[in-house]
Parts: sequence; C-alpha cells; structure tokens
Amino acid sequence: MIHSYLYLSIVLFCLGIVGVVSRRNVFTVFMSIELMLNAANLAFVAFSRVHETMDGHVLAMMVMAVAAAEAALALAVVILLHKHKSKLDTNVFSLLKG
Amino acid sequence: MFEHVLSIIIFLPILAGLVLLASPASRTVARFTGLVISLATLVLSLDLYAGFQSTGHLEFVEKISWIPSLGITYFLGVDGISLFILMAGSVLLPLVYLIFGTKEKGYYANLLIVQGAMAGAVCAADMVLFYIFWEVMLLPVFFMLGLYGGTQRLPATLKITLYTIAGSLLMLAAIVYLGVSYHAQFNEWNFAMDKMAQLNLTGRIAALAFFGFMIAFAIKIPLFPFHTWLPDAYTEAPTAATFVLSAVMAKIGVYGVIRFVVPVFDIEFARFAIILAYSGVIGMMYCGLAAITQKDFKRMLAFSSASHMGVIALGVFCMNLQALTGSIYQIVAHATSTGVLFLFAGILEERTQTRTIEDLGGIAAKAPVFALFFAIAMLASVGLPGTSGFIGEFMIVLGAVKFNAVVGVLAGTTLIIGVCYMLWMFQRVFFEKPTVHSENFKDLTLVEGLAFLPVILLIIVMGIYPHPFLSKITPSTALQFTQPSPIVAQVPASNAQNFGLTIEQK
Amino acid sequence: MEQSVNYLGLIPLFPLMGAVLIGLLHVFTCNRTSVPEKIYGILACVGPVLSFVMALKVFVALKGLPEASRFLSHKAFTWFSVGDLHINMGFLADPLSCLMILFVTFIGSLIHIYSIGYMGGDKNYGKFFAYMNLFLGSMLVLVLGDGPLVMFVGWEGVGLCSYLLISFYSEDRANVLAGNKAFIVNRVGDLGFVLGMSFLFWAIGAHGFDYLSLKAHANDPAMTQGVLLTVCLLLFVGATGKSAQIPLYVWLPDAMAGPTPVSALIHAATMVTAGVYMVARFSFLYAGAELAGNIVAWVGILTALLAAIFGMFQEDIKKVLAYSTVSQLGYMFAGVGVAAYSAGIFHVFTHAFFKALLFLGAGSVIYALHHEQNIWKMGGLKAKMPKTYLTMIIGAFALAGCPPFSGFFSKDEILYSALATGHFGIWAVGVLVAGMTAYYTFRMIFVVFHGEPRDRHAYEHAKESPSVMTVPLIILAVGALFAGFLNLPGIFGGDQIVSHWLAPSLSEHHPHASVFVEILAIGASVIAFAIGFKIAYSKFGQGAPEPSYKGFADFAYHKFYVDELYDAVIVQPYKAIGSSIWKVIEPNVTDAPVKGVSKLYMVLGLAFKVFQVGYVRIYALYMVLGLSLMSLLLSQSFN
Amino acid sequence: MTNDLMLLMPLIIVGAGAILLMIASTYGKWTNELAAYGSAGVFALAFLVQLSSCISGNVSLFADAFNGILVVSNFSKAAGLIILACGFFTAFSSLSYFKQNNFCTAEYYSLTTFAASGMLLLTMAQELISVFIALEIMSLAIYILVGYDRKNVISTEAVLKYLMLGAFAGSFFTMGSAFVYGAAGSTKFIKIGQFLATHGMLQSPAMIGGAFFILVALLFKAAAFPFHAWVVDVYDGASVPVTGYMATGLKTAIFAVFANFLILDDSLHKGWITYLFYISVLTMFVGNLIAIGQQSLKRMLAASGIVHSGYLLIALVAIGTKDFSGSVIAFYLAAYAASTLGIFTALSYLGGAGESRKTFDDFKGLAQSRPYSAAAISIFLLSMAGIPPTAGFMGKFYIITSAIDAGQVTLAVLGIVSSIISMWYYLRLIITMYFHEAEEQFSEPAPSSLAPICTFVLVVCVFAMSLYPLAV
Amino acid sequence: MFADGLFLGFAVLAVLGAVGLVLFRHPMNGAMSFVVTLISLAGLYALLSAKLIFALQLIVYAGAIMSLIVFIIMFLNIQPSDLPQEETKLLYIIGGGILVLPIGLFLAKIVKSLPNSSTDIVGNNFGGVKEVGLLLFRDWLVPFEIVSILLLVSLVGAVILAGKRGTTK
Repeated sequence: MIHSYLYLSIVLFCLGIVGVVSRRNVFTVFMSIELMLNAANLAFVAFSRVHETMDGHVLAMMVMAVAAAEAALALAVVILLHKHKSKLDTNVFSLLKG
Repeated sequence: MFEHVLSIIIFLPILAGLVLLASPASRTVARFTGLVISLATLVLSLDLYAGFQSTGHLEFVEKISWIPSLGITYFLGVDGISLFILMAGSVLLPLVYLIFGTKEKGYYANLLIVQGAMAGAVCAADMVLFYIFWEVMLLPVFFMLGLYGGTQRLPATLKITLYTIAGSLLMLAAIVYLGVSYHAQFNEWNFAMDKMAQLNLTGRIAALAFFGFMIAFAIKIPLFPFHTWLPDAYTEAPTAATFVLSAVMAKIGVYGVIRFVVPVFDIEFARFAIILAYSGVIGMMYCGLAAITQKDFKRMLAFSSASHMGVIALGVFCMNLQALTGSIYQIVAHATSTGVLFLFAGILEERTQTRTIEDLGGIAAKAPVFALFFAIAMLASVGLPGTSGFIGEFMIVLGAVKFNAVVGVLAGTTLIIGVCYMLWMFQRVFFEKPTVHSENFKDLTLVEGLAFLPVILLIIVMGIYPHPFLSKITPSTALQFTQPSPIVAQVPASNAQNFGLTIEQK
Repeated sequence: MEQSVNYLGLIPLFPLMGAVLIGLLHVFTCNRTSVPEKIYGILACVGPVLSFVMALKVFVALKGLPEASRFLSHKAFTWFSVGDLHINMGFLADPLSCLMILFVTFIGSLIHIYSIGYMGGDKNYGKFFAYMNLFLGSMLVLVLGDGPLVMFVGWEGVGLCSYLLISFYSEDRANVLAGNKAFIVNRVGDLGFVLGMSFLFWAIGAHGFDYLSLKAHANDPAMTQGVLLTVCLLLFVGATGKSAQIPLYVWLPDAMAGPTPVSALIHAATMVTAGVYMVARFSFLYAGAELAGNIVAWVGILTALLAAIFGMFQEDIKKVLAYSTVSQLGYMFAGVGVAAYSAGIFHVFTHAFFKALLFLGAGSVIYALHHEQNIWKMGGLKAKMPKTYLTMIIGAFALAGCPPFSGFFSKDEILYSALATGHFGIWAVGVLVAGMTAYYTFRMIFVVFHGEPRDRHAYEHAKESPSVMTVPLIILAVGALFAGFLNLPGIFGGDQIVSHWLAPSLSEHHPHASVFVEILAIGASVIAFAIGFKIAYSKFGQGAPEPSYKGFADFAYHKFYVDELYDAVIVQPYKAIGSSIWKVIEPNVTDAPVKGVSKLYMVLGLAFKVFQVGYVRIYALYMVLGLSLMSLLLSQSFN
Repeated sequence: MTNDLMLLMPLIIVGAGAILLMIASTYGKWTNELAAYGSAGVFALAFLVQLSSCISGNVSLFADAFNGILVVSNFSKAAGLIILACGFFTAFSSLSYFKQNNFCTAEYYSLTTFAASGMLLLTMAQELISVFIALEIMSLAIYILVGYDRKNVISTEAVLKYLMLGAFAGSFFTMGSAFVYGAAGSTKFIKIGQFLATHGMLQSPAMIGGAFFILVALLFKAAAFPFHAWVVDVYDGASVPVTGYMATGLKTAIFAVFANFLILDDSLHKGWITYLFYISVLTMFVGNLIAIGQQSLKRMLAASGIVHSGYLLIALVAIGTKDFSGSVIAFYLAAYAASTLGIFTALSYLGGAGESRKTFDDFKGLAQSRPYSAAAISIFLLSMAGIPPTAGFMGKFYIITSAIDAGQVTLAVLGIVSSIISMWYYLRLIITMYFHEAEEQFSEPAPSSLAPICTFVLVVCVFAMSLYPLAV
Repeated sequence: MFADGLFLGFAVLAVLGAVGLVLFRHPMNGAMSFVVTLISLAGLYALLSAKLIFALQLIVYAGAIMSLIVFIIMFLNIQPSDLPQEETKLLYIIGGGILVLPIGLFLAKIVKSLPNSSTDIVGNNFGGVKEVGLLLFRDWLVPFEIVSILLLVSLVGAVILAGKRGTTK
C-alpha cells in the first residue's frame, strides 16, 4: 500500500538528515544530501501514483537533473578542498568563525 | 515678503550647510557664509514676526501633498507657540558666528544645518515631517560633538545620540499608531497634527503611545530621570553645540509635549499630569542641587539648564493657561539667558584656558562690560523681576499653585535654589582677587559687545514690557484649553481583505 | 473719582535713569581715563533730589484732595495680561506711600550727599553711586507700585542692590559671602511673598491685581479664613526676610560689611522697613486675620528682645547699630501686628531719621579713625569731633526713646496700642526691650566718646569730618529731634497728624482706652529708659576697659551661635546633598539603568559570537534543531 | 503575444546575454573590462525594458503560454528592477575591485548575469519545481562566485559551507513540494491556491508539512533565525562585490518568491503568521547581537543583513492585510539594496589590495583623507539604520505602518527596539571614520573612477527614494 | 502479494544501504552502499509503475552520477590519513537521530492522515516514455528549458572551480 512507500521515503529522508549533521566526511555529507533528494523523488513518484497523474514523474526527473548539477558542483568543490588541505574533513575548514 | 517664507527659513541654512560641507571652502569663507545666511534667516523671521496675525491658529501655512496614499503632506505653519521657538533660534544663532571666529569649516556648516532642522521641527505641522526634522536636527549635533568636543567627547556623543534616538524611535511608533487609528476612526489616512485632536484614544495601547511620545520628549527636554545624558554632553560639546542644545533644541521637546501630548492624549495627560509635574519639580531641585557643588562652570551651567527645563516642563503639565503661557515665555527667556550664559562660558574658557571655577576670580574688575552682561544674563536666569526670567517663572509658579499647592510650593523653591549656585559661581569667578588664569583677561571686543547687546537689551525689554510678546502667545495657548472635545467615531479597525499582489486566478 | 497723574512714574524714573547713566559711564571708563568724582557726585544727587521735589508735589496734590478719595494713580502700561491675570505697570500714591516716598527721597538725598564725602577716593566711586541710585529707584517702585506684583519688582530690586552694595568691596571674600547671604536669605522670604501672591490671586485676583480692587474684594466669599491666614502668613514670611525678623534676621548684621552710607540708607532707614510697609499696605487683609496679626506681633517683639540682647554685647559699632535696627524693626512689627498700623509706620518714619543719623555718625567716626570699627579701640572722641558727638547724642536719645525725642513718641504709640488692645505680654516685653535699648545705646555712646582714648595713635589722627558729611548729620539730627511732634498724641495736647493723614489708606480703628492706660504706658517706657540709661552710665560713663565676656555674656556675644546653627543645620547638609547627588546618586542610581542596559548589551554581543563556531556541521545542527522544534509544535496543530 | 514577449523580454535579454558573455569569454581578446561593460550593458538594457513595461503598466499572465508557470505582476516587475539594478552596480564595483585583486576571469561576469536570470525567474515563477530550479540556478551561480578565488582557502571554505547547507535546504524544498503535490495534486500555485480556497490549510496536514518545508528552505535563503548561521561566514569569505550582490539581489529574489507563495491564500498566510512572528523577532534580535561583537566590517554587514531580513519578515507578517504591502516590501528591498550596494561599492575601491582593510579599525580617520567616500558610507549606514531623510527611514516607516495597521503592534514595537539596538554598530563605523585619528593615509588612488561614480549615484538614489511617494 | 514481497525486499535494501552510507568510514564503502539504495529505489519506482523514472534512476543516478562520484573518490586517491578521525561519530549519529525523530514523526503523522490507496500496477502505459515525454514538452516546457540553463551554469562552475586556469588577462 502507498503509505509504506511514503514511510520509506520519510525514513530515507531522516537518515539523510542524520548523515548530514553527524558526519564530517565531505563525500558522505554530499551523498546524504543526494539521499534526501532521492527520498523526495520517491515521495513524488508515490504521490503521482496516488493522483494517477504523471506530473510527479516529470518533477522527479527535474529533481534528478538538479541533483546531477549539484553533484557536479559539489565534486568540483571537493577537489578544491582537497587541493587546499588534502583533507576531506569539514571541521578542518573553520577559519571563518566568531 | 515671500510666498514660502517658512520653507526658505528652513531650507536656506540646510542647503548652505550642505554646500559648505561639500565644497573645499576655507574656514573664513565658511564663517562668513554662516553669518550671512543666519542673518538672512533672521531678517526673514523678523519679517515673519511682524506679519504674524496672532490669530492663535497656524499661519503662513504651506501644504503640499507628498505621500497621498498615507495622507502625508509637506505641511508647514507657525502659531504663537512655535513662533517664539523659531524666533529664539533665528535671533540667537547669528551670535555664534560673530563670537567664535576660528573654528573649522564643519563647525559652521553643521550649525547651519541644525538651525534649519530645528526651524523645520517647530514649523512642521505634519507628524511625519516633524519626525524627520526631529531626527535630522540631532545629526549635526552628533558630528559637532564628536569632531570638535572636549577630551571625553566620545562617550558623551554616543550617550546623547543613542539615548535620544532610542526615545525618538519610540515616538515614531506612536506617530504611526496615531495615523493608523485616525485611518481606523475616520477611514482616511492623515498625519496632520491638527487633525489628531479629533481622535478619541482609549485603552492600553493609547497609553503606550502616550508614553512613546512622552519619553521621547522627556529625553529631549530632558525631564528627570531621563537627563543623565545632559551633563556629559553639555560639558564636552563645543560651545556652539551646547548653546544650540540648551537654547533651542531642548525647547523643542517642550514644544512637542504641547503640540502632541496635550491636545491628542487629553485623557492620559490629565491622568499622568501630576506625576509628570512632580518629575519636573524633582528634576528642577535635583539638578539645582547638583549644580551647587560643581567645580566646572560649564557643567554647572549644564545642570542649571536642566533645572530650569524642569520648571518650564512643569508649566506645561500644570494644565492651566497662565502656566502654559508662562512656560512658552520662559522658553524664550531661558534661551536668551542660559543660552547666552553658555556662550559667555565659552568665551571664558577660550580666554582663560580653564573650566574650573576655582582657577578664576576678579574678572569683574578686569572686564566690566563682560561682567555686566554676564550679570544681567545670570539675573535673568535666576528670575529677577525686570528681566525676562521673572515673568515666565512667576506665571509658572502661579499656575502650579493652582494645579496643586504642594507642587506650587516646591516649584517656588526654584527662586532659592537657582540663586544659590549662580551667586556662588559669580562670586568665585567675577569677584575676589584675580588669579593667574584671569589676571590678564581681555574684555569683550567691540564686535562681541555689539553682538551681545541686542540680546541683553531683549532680556531687559522682555522683563519690563512683555505685553506685546505675550499678546502673540496667548491666543494660541488659550486655544489649547478650548479644544473641541474629540469626536467619537467608531469605525471598525481597518478592513483585512487582501488586495495583495495582483495575481489573478483564471 | 480716581485721579491719574502721569508724573507719578517719574519719581522712580529719575534715580533709575541716573543709575543707568552713571553705570554706563563707569563701565566704559573704569579701566581707562577715570571720570572726575565731581561729575559722578552731581549726577548721583540729581536723581534723588528731583524725586524728592516730585514727592513734595505729590504731597501737595494729595493734600488738595478730599480725605475719602485721597489717592493718585498712574497706569504706565499693561505689564502683562494672560487670561484672568491682568497686571498693569501702575503706580499709586496715597497717604501711606506718600509719607514713605517723602522720607525715602529726603533721607536718600541726604545720604547721597554724605556719600560724596565718605566714598571720596574709592576707585569704584561711580559704581557705588550707580548702585545707590538704582536702589533708590527700586525702593520708590516698591513703595509706589500699585499692586503686589509691581511692589515685588521693587522688592527684588532693592534686594539686588543691597547684595551688590554689601559685596561692594568684592576683593574680600567675607564681604561677598555676606552679600550672598543677604540675597539668598531674602530669596527665602521672597518665596513666601510669591506664594502669598499666588494664593491671593487665585482667591480674589481675577478682578484686577491692584490694591484698590483687592481691597474692594477683600471680603469676597472666595477669601475664606483659611486662605486669608495662609496669604497673610506667607506675605509675612516675605516681610521677615526683607525686614530681618526671626528666623531670617541673620543677614542684617553681616550686611554691615557694606560701606556705612549703605548701612544707613538701606539697612537702617529704608529697605529693611519695606516689610512693615508691606504689612501696613495689606492692612485690609491683616485686619481680617486676628491670628496672623498676633503671630506678626509676637515674632516682632521677640525679635526685638533677641536683637536687644545681642546688641548689648557687641564690640563693632556698626553691629551694635545693626542689632538695634533689628530690634526697632521688631517694634514696628509688634505695632502693625496689633493692628496699630499708623503707629508702626510712624515708627518707621522716625526710626529712619535717628537710625540714619546714628549710622552716618558712626560712619564719620569710622572715617575719622580710618575704618576702625571696634568700639574698644575708641574713646574720648567727643573732644575731637564735637559735631558728630552732639548729633549722635541726639540720635541716641531718640533711639533710646527718651522724651521728647522722636523715638519716644513713636515707640510709646506702639506700646500704648499693644496695651490698649490687651496684648499685655507684648507690652511687657516691649517695655523691657526699651530699657535694654537705652542701655546698649548709651553703652556705645559712652565707650566711643567719653573716657580716655584706648588707641592713642588712632586718636591722634582723628579729626572732624568735612562739612559735606556733617551737614547731613545736622539736618538729620533736627529731624530726629522734632519728627516726633508730627504725631503728638492727644494726651500731650497734639492731634495725631500722621495717624489722621494715614487713615484713608489703612484699615485700622484706633483703640480708645482710658487715660490711665495711656499714662501707664508712658510712665513705664520712661522708667525703662531711665533705668537703662542709669546702668549704662554707671558702667561706662567714665570710660571702662574692654570687658571679657563669659557665661551668658559670651553666649550672647556669639549671638547664641545661631549662625553656626544655621550653617550646621541648613547650609552644610544642603551642600552635602548637592555633592552626593552628582558624585553618588547620579552615576549609581539615576544613570544606573542606562549603564546597565549598555553593559548587558555588550555582554550579549560577546556571548553570541560563541555560537558562530565555524563548523558547518554545527550550523546544520542548528537548522535541524529549529526544524524539529517547529515540527513538534506543528504536529500539535492537527490530529 | 508581443506584449507578453515584452514582459518576458528582460528575462530573455539577461539569459541570452549571460550565454553570449560566456561564449565571448572564451576568446582571448575579450578582456575583463569588456566583459564588465558587457554585463553592465545587458543589465542596463534589461532594466530599461523592464522600466518601460512598468510604465506601460498592464499586467498580463502567461497562463496560456506557460501553463501558469510564470506570472508577471507589478511586484515581480518591481523586484526585477531592483535585481537588475543590483547586477548593474555589481558589475562596476567588481570592475574596480578586480583592479586590486587579480583572480578574475571573464566568466565571472557571465555568472553574475546567470545569477540574475535565476533571480528574475524566481520573481516570476508560479510553480514549485520551477521555483526550485530557478533557486538552484541562482544559488549555483552564486556558489561559484563565492568560491571564485580558488587560491584563497577562505573563499573555498565559504563555498563549502554555503553549498552544503544550501543543498541541504534545497532537499527540504523538494520534500516540501512533494508533499504539497501530494496534497493538492499539482505544484502550480494557481492549483494550490484553489485547493486551499476549498479545503483550507489546516484541514490538510500534507499541505501543512509541505508548506512548512518550503518555508524552511526559503527562510534559509533569507537567512532567518535559526537558519542564519551560515550568512556571516559566507559573506565574510566571499569577495566584496559578490557579497554585495548576495546581500541585495539574492535577498530581493527570495523575498519576492516568499511573498508570492505566502499570499496564495489567506488561510495559508494566517496559518504561518504566529511562526513568522516569532521567527522575525528572533531574527532581528539574534542578528543584532551577532553584529555587535563583530570586528570585521563584512561580518557586521552580514549580521545587519540578518536584521533586515527580520524587518522584511515583519512586512511579510503584515502582508495581505493591507493593499500596498507588496510595494512596501519592494520599497524596503530597494532602499536596503541601494544602501547596501553603496557600502559594498565603496568598500570595493577602499578595501585595498587583497581586501587588506577588513576591520573597523582599518577605516579609522577615513574622513580626513577621503571625505566624500566617508560621507557616502555614513549616509548609507544612516539609511540602513533608518534615520531620515534617507530611503531606509521611509522603508522602515512603511513597514511599521503596515504592521500596526495589521494589528501587529507588538511586532512593530519590537522592530523599533531592534532598530534602536542596531544604531550602535552603525554609528560605531561612522565614529571610527570621523572621530578617530587616521592611522594610514588611504593614499592609493581609486582604481577606477567608475565605482566612486556609482557610489555617488547610489547616494542620490538613497535620498531620491525617500522623497518618492509610494504609489499604491 | 508478490509485489509486497518485492517492496519489502527493496525497502529493506534501501534502508540498509542508507544506513551503510551514514555509517561507513571510508567514502568508497559509503558510495557502494548508496548505490544499493539507489538501485532498490529504482525497483520501487518500477513497483509504482513509473517506468521511465525506473529507467532514469538506473541510468542517470546509479549510472552516471554515482560513477562520477566514485571516479572522483578514486581520482583523489584518498589515504586513510586524509579521512577525518571521527571518534565521536556514533554519539553524533545517535544525537542526530534523536533530533530528527520529531521531524520524522511529524511527517509520519501527515502520512497517516492521508487516505491509503492501492499501488497495483496500472497498465495502459502509465508513466511510459511517450506519455511522460508529451507531458514534459507540453505542460512542463519552462522548467525543462530552465533546467538547461541550470546545467550550463553547473558546467561552467565545475570548469571554473576545478579546472585549470591561466592568470587573469
């Protein structure tokens, strides 16, 4: 039944959040965000199944596109970070504070 | 003489000041410009004074729509109350340029700006306009104090600025509240002062708005216990700034009370008048006592000024014709006496390089003219009959007695308190034997003497023959007590349907 | 029926003009080429003399009027007018003020002439005369002013002048302090005056604030007993200030710091009697307030007693005279207090003559001894300065109240009325004081003029003063001698001219007591005088060494330490409060909220920097924190 | 149709211009100056077109053409004008900034233009996913601009923080729109509006949740408490012109879409008023308190940006209950943009090589050596503080008026209080510039005369706007 | 019945993959487990009869994006020393979990309030390429267009941030 899909998407979403707030590894953080986007996608698709309209699918596609774009940029940033400090630790980058 | 004489009086100095600031003018040029402009303003205001019909209502009205959607207008006009504060500014400010010849360019430029702004504040008949000028007139003082003040100037600058702005922003909220409730009651936007008297304001928010106004003005006046910025500011400020603050700007606070609080918040005002009166009296005594033991004559004058402002404010709170008229009259008297005293203090400071009373002495023998002028101004400020100081003070005490016997008696003590510190200071500075600082004290030059002469004469004339002045004030003050009772028009508060952003649903 | 005469305003105007003229002249020349003293002298005397002439004119004019409507008035201009408050700058000449201006201008002129000599060689010669003229003008305003407020102008004006003249030798701090004291103490009184006027105005002032309208409405229902009493007492507070009565008498003795003519004119003859004049002026109020009258009388007579006690132990010649003045003023108040206004005013009148005389005499002594004022450094001067001696003797008899000198009649009139109106206490004290007066007066005379010179050197150089000083003395002596006969009571076959003259402007009814009472009064005062004189003669007649005061004498010599008391109870606390306010209260109490707020604000600012840790994960944590909180709240909003 | 094109023209111009600039930047001869002038030209052109369509004034919808996905309203037009102006001035300030800092390439300007196109889309978008994409276009462009100085670890850190948290917020947005889609069956604003009109928000939990997540994402971009923490660091790390651009253009776009979304339906707006109330109050005060402690000018300005978001939230709370709230927001945004851009433009040529001057103390005694710049900065600061007769005052005045008129007296008063607090750090800079002795002589000449001119123009704007009566 | 079984399997895999992503220390392992999640999600899309999305999920996500990520991870040839020492990781995870709980519950509550509907495979090519394509190019033209701009921007960005760059002209 549809609820179980939605619950699943919620669980994934929450796991994504946990990943973001709890990990310091840049890759993991970005992938957690991707995970959250995927959860949203799942919700989209599920809802479009509910409404039996295919708008949800289109929206999911769009989200994928955005996710891809973000990923590209994110990876560029990761490379940049690694160039600077050859570390993937977000806590290393805390010069700006106070 | 002109069509828009008020606008000219307001904006001529402001523009001149801005031009000076922007231009690389030398200080002499700046001083000369300032002198010319302020004299021109003086001429205009004298013309205004001559043409004043003393109908009691606003005259020389200029009204141009500005923000129609909120009913905000460019609305100017003077009546007997504002006229005299305006005149005080125009008459006194030229003195500064004559007396202090060696100041920076910005000094004179800021003076011009503040003069215009103050004129604007007293002439504005629209609350928003008033607020704008009210805020603007602080900025030049801020810069003068910070740039040309004494050694301890920075804390003083911050204190006065933040304190005053805090007050005035609260007033802004109150002003908006008035406008909104006018819209709610009469279903049209309006911020004109004369309209506000028709409002009937009740309830907690009205009381809050009342305090919004009251605190702003109390800080400006300054009314006890909101006076704590004053001693530092007056002491550290360059003489001209102190002069402007004490002679005119403080008065605008009182003016505000008369203009906004008395007619609009009649209920709250009647309810809190006694407290306010007491705070005025206590302030008078408190500052008067504090003045007694000052070592620094500028600081002493600062306290004495605060003390007198307490009396003037009291006159407003007594809610009867004599007291109110008295305090208007006292406003001018105080401007001419204490204001001038501050100028004299500036001269003393410049020529003796000290502000400590103990360092001085025997100046009366060295500089008889200076001593004579100083004495007359001092006697006026202690309210000696025959000088301008007496008339107002007497009427205030008279009204206070009617308002509340206790307040009256306490108010009377100003006769004693004032004279104590003044005589004490006069004795130390002008009598006794000369000291190293004062032994070669130069008397007033001819220019200075002639510059002060009109003011000194004014002090005496206003004491001996006040009738012509009062006859211009009284009609307006009388109106304050014959306000039409507010019309009760209860329109439900503004309709909450959403014309929002024009997104049409199809 | 009210006659308006425009020259009334001129009377004060002449001296005022003189003051301005001389003042400006002085101010603009004092540090450059100094103007010869002659010019000043002439300028100075013109004003008073002219006003004296004017006063005579007024007198004649009044004389010509029927008794009922015997007053002239002149409304110069509307002073100010706000609502009900209509004040005219107006002048009123009725018998009372006429009498006052007559002797004020007369004695004033004399003293001006005297001063030409006395002040000779002073570098502030011009200033002195400017002040003197200014004083005379204000005094005349005080007397002539129609209405309390105009009177108040003069009232404060004379106060100012006395301040200026007391601190005339301003090089010396003590003099200036004395001046401050005088001004401030007077101000205390003026507070009473102003408040009194205010209450009076709100009661009956709406119909016009001049004497005639006030008098007309004195019995309005608005004027309840309570208000009446308040007004009378407040006004009397003013009087105590100006006329040096308990508790505000302390300034007068110090006021002797001024030049002697000043003491003569201001602090003996004219200004200090203003209080009495004022009470008489308001007789239409006091007449209605029995209690107020009694208080006035008792304060007056007690002041008289106290001053007399002090007077007996002073060593400064001027101080002696000063206390005698206070004491005599006490008599006057006793008189007006018991509703014998004419008697009081008459005593003012006579006192003006003999006290001015005494002061001027003392002045000439001091002048002769090069400003030596301690009587224990004088002695045996009668040989050296006979004119002075003779005139002063006359003055002394008058002061001591020896018949037939002027002082006797006026004082006796007061004591008689006290007795006749049944104030035995007051009468008794009065008689006692009469005795003491005789004692200290002649103590002074004997010590100064009789016996052996105590200070050889000074004695050698002493010589009679120039005629410009002695002539006024003689004129005054004549006055002191015969002024009394102007009001010769019926019992001596006179018809009290002055009393009848004053009658229209005073609301008093003469008590008709039996002849016995009159004789009793006269006898008592004569005996008192005799005893006092006897004691003085026996102690000091042949000259005596300086006594060393101890016990009560010492206590009295130090004036019961009243000044010290005032200083400890009023002045010091006042200063203490002042300094504590701006040293302690201002920063720690009044300004505390402001300071506190700004501190709190800074602290919070630093605190919030801590949250900006710079770890991106923590920022995300903040977000999630907020989110979860809000979602907690939101999940309540539906079920 | 032509009219419709007319209305879309600015967007088209900017988008096409961006692409052209990008292409052009591959040619060797295409110098940075040219690029700067090019982008400025694009912005100017778009601005003029927008202006003309504003004046001609008729509002038509693209419901047919684009299925109600893009809508032009007076408000979006106004916002567009502001954004384009921001882009224009940013171009010039960047030009002079890069005279002193050499990490610029020609693409920089194309990216600013791209960002502008995203912002414009954001103001018009009336469909959640389009909003999301527009948001991402804008954000991505800005991310790149923030991290443009690759040699500088600071700017890299800034981009890391911004990108991570931005993406995080973005994922919330998608989840939210998913739920909205679940509730309303569509992500088009019109449909959502109809749904809400029939059902009301509180009756549909999914709508609540969806709207909630969407608002969270928007609040994050608007830097409202508790989503504000990134702002200070990111502004600090970014280069001065970029910071200015973020502070003004981005904020304008965000609040435009925020308003567009909130006024979908009264029930939606009413439902969130309480939350927005507290959020705005907290935003104002937290922003103030962060600003107090700052030593660096940029950080202070960033924090004050938070405060101004708070004021704008007040306007959002009061929105819809008054017939001119839209213009109130627009006016405030314009006023704020003018003064903020002004300051950053001034900083861009005063900042010195490699932004050597950052802190308050570095600007001691500026008034002696650079009186006009100091005066201009003071005017901008006063405008931010809301002192008349500047635009900032009028903006604040309108906001307070609308708030009180909407019965939100408490909110208005709190806003006043916060602006009292904010006086301190604005005055502090003025005091530093005027009342302290100069430590260095700011001797180096202004790299380009353009930035000072822009500053002057902005000063004029600040005053002119305050006199301009708000037409409603 | 069979569908439910499949759902259960995919769901468990997805969750496990996500958990793995959160827990694994080395990003490579994380990426791998994330791929598992993505693939199982693709399966779920299929169960929801979203054929096109199913395909795209496999191609774009599990294919393109993940391979890009993995490539970068390899490219940076990360030493264990580069990785952050996260001793307190578990603590944070638990804390985060507690923090997230209200959000999850909130969402769950919402879901509970929604009407539950069946997820039987709908035939008549719902979610087929043709239909979605038509929809995309008719109704969703604008987003489609602006996505292209988005991709362009990210392209440029990637080049600028990561690519080589000469000194300023």
